[in-house]
Amino acid sequence: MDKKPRSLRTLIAVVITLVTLGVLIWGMFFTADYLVLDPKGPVGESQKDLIIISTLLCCIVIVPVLILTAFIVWRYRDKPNRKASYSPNWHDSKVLETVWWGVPILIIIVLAVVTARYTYALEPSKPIDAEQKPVTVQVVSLDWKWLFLYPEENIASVNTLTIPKGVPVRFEISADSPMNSFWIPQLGGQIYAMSGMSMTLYLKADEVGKYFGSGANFTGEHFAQMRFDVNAVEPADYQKWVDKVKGNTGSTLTEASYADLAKPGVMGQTEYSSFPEGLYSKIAYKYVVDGKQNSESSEGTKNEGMPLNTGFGVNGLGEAQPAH
Amino acid sequence: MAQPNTHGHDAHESHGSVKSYVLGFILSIVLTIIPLVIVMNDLMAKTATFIVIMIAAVLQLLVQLLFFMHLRETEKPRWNVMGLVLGIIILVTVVGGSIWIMEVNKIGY
Amino acid sequence: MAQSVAHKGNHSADHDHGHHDPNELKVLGFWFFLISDVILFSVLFATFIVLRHNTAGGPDGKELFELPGVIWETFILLTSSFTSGLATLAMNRGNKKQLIGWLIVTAILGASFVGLEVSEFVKMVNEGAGFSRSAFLSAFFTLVGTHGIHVSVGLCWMIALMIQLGKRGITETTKGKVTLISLYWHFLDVIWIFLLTIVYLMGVM
Amino acid sequence: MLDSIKDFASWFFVTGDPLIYGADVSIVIATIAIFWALTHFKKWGWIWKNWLTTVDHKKIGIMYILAALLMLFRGGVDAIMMRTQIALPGMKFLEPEHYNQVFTTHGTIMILFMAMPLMFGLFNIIIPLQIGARDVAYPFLNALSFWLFFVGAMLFNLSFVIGGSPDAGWTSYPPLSELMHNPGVGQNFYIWGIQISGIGSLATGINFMVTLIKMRAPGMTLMKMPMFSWSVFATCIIIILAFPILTVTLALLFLDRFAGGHFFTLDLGGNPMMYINLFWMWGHPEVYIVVLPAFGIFSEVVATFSRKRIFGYKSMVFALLTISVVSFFTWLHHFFTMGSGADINAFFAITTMIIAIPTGVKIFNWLFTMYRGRITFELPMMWTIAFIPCFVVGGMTGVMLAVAPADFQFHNSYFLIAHFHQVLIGGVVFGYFAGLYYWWPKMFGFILDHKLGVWAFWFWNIGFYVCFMPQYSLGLMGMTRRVSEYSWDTGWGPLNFISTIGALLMGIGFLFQVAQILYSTFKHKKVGNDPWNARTLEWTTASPAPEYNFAVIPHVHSVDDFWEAKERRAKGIADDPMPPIEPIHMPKNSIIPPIMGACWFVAGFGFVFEWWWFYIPGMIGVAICMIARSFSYDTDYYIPVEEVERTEEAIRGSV
Ligand code: HEA
Ligand code: HEA
Ligand SMILES: [Cu+2]
Repeated sequence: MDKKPRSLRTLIAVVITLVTLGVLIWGMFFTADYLVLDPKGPVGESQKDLIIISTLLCCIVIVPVLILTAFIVWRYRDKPNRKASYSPNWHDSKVLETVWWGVPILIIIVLAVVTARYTYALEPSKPIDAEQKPVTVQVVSLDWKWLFLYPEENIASVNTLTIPKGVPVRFEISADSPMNSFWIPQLGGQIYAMSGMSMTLYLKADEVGKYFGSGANFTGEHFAQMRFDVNAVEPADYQKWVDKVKGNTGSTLTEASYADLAKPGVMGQTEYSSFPEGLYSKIAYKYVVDGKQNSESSEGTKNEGMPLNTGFGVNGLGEAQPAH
Repeated sequence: MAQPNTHGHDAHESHGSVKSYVLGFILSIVLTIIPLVIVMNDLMAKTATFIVIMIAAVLQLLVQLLFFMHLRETEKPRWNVMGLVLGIIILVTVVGGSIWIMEVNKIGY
Repeated sequence: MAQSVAHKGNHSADHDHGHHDPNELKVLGFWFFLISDVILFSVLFATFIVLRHNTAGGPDGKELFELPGVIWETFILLTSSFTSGLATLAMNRGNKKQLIGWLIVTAILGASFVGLEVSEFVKMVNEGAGFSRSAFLSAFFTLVGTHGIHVSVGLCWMIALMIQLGKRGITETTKGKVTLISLYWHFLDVIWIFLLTIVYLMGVM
Repeated sequence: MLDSIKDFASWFFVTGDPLIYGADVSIVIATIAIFWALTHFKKWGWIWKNWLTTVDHKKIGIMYILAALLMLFRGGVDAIMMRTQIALPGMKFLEPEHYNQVFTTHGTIMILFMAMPLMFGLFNIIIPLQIGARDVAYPFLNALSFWLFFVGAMLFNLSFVIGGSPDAGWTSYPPLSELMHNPGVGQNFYIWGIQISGIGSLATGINFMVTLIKMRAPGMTLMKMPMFSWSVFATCIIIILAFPILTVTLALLFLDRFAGGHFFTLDLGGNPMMYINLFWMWGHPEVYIVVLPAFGIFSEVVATFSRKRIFGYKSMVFALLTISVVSFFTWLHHFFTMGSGADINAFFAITTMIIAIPTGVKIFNWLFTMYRGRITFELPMMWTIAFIPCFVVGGMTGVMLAVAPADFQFHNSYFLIAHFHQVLIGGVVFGYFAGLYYWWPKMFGFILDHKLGVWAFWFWNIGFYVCFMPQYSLGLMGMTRRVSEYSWDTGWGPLNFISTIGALLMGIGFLFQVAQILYSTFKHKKVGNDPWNARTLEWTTASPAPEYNFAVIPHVHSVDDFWEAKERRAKGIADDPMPPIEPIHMPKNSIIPPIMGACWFVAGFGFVFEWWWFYIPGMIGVAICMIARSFSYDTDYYIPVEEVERTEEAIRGSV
């Protein structure tokens, strides 16, 4: 670009502006709350490690490429009497070609191995090692709210999820609305919530706290309202909370009030002291007409005899949970 | 590439003879009857039947390609053959991949 | 200014810089089209295979398919593939009458294939096994129906071609067109074989 | 009666939003203005003869590019509307419903109606010239493809003012896109807009494939084909094999909505996952469809402006072909979180990463083309240089997404949004800009103003990083895509605000480009055949090229044939004597493509509203056009030698 001499004053002005802007932007970037990089549970922890490992591995080539780009563009720019050499017909080098086929291949091999390992280790349906028996929470994505059912306690809540700290939680996830994705960044990665099937996701919170949770897959008009709070509390407090919700017998979730709840609309947080037996599987398998067509696919699978019209068998319904 | 414009393009058009067509026809009839007989009379176990009828279908494909569609007789770089091979690879990917992904999902969690 | 050449094929001293002969060009393009059609059918097959057990309490293939009709359709189509081959042979010999004759035979066979298929569809629908009954049936009708539509389009094309052959005789241009349609016809035959195998035979297995 | 008309009108026309009334009014005014201008200046005959019915690849290319730039504007306005809405927490600029429509149309338009036609425009203008051909293999089909694209795009855009826009995202996943959750016509507009133009894209793919295989100038063996041609070759492979997948997927979705099918419904056995599976079988190859030609452009530009042969030609070709094939084996990376199990996730994670290898090879080859070169910073080269860091970083975040368990944390977050804008803008948009600047003189005979171009360049580039870098952070902060609002306590406000500023900067960059085009059009400096001192055949003919491209078909001896001819000339070696000019065989204009396009439009419109009295006549019209074409034998003509000589004379005289 043009190289007109600038007066000192403009220069100073520019520098000051840049510095201010830089500080401002720095402030914005570095004071931000990077939930994904601040995990509070083993799953999120491993995923964060993996993110860091993969970033570093990629950087092994990416950073040199960036530097090389800057260097080459600078050095070989056309200018009168430059010193850099010019060889217009040099277009082939076995050594170089080998290097840049080889190095990325090596990195990708390493990355592939790491990825495969973690993929098996972090398989969402794999239980988390822990002394305690996991708590089960059934999650249903509704049109623009989240319903949480606690089958062991027979209580339920909307848009707020309470879990005991240090105890693995087994989420069973389904939907009575378009496909969503259930995501609590600080505890670990997401999984789709789909009508007609039930997904299993194990997470665990290692610290007491209030975490951000949200739907991650677009479900229509008020998708933006599909956020929920996750309260990880001491196990004793968890029990207290359960008793409190149970005690509040004024608010029960019935078939009728579920039907209302399932209607499209936005709402705040609520808790229910009880919910109808088998509600979750009724929701997850709402569209099943009969189980005939599944007879074939269930041979020898975990989902023995589980009728499901989509052909997607599922284990781990409240009622028929095979031992893990 | 640049071939002179001679008038007769016979070189690549008059392929096939009555004989080859009749042969192809007979082969294709036979290859159709075999699976029909096997399936209608329950001659084999399920997997075996599946394998045999798929093989018959693929052979039938080759018969049609070679005897009727004259796959071998086109001019030198056989673009259509290359395309077809690639197409079949993608076909297998589409069908196989869908089955793989959707079946495993079926087992689910 | 520019003079028009109506029949390129008849134009003996072809001034084109001719590293390509138009028919050869068309055949290659048509092959690529057929390859894309292979992919099109592969998606339909994949969908059918994935959804084939999802009968939602409705009838499945075992209950619905009646092989005799399908066998007839198969042999009719196989034969028509053969006769369309004979048509190209006649064309290469320059025998216009035979060419049109074999094309007519092919078209009649094709039409009876479509007729049989349609009557089968009608019967299924009357039995309450329509397109909207279940995912399996949606996939079935779409897969088989797409093939049927291909055959029907081929028929219209063939008729248009017979008219052109009648009017213009065997020229370079019409020759090219006959070559294409016979390729198309053999291709449909191949697709049908896989339909027979995967939809019907495996359906009744 | 009157009431029912009113009811109908308020359903048929989109109402209730000042933005839409504004659009309505401007569409009507623009249409009237165009008609008035054409009538006033007596240009109807001219536009009909020279543009609407043309089968000349160069003109078709220009029409593609015009339409694409228009769509870039439309998609860009959408982007700016979105960014305004989410600039701050609690903004009340767009209703959620409206926001959803805007990101859906933004994504769809940018990929299918901006990137694709811009790409086809460049194919059209350059490929025949670059391989020394008179036209594409099937000029008629080429015109038809254009019109199919055009009516598809128009149909899609019509949804803005009539009937309502689609709002299920550019991916349009069922069951959200099924009747059950989406009863309006918007989704039908999506299906038919894409479907019609998709058929055109498939035809273009076949057309250029055959063109490249069969129409190369004598002597140009495959391994002497310029890199851009190779990239188009690789792209066409993907188009031919991937577009039918889209066609079927959309057709099945439509059957669900229109005919009560149960492919992807929740009830009666449908399986929405199957749609997702099929969509990405096309969708993933699609992103490589749009980026490969950009790679081709970079190869041409880098060699030209480094004054140096392209480095590692063979491995460039090999990399292109590898990418095009491997791109078919990675689709599941878009739904790692669907729970397919560890085997499947691991498999697709690895196939996805493999693509990084050939892509990296291309990057290195470009770098080493510049190495020991003599780089001049003309506009095409500036965009190319800007592309490298941008794409490399975007590609790196792509590889990070490919790490399946990590993707559980990235999926559907702004991290993903940042990734794909970085490759789409850094790769595709920068690439096509480079191509436009590079070949603009070949299209119009003048160069675009440098100074304004530099301004545009810096606004775009700075704007880009300001806009999309914060989005990586936002993703890590838990912000998911497609949210129309958020509250203060999320802490996403400041970075979103910065991001919006970046979007506006890019908008200003775009305005500079508009200014640049207008300015250069009116103040143009005519240039000769070869303004950049370039290397390939398209630069041997006039700018703009005459309708027959080459008076005499060139003979090719090497990859950089023209460059070497120039070197020989510099050494004083005389060219081979020109063979005599012969009459040139050309295709005739045809009115069938635009008419058939119009019939498709009518049919598509009918299908959208499910009005049989619209779609049946429309489809009959399509059939009639096809028959008419089959029966027309008078489709070509010869340009006599004298006329060619006269034209050549005039060209020489004018330079
Ligand atoms: C032009 C478009 C384009 C391009 C080129 C790419 C390129 C790549 N993309 Fe991207 N992608 C999109 C467009 C594109 N993508 C879009 C639009 C979406 C989202 C759609 C939606 O959901 O709406 C998406 C989404 C997407 C996902 C899904 C994420 C999710 O939904 O959760 C993934 C996951 O694997 C992914 C990966 C990749 C990879 C690995 C590449 C690779 O090809 C990149 C390769 C390049 C490099 C790596 C840089 C150069 C290489 C080197 C210098 C060599 C050495 C490097 C290493 C060894 C690391 N992309
Ligand atoms: C080639 C493809 C392409 C291109 C070029 C762009 C360009 C841009 N995109 Fe987009 N984008 C997509 C493809 C693309 N995008 C896709 C596929 C999606 C996913 C959609 C989905 O989720 O379904 C998406 C989604 C998407 C989102 C996420 C929305 C969400 O999930 O909620 C955002 C948000 O910032 C965004 C921003 C931008 C911006 C700021 C630009 C800028 O580069 C635009 C630059 C601006 C201009 C060129 C405009 C010029 C106009 C003017 C100067 C006029 C000014 C007028 C007014 C102010 C009224 N895009
Ligand atoms: Cu992808």
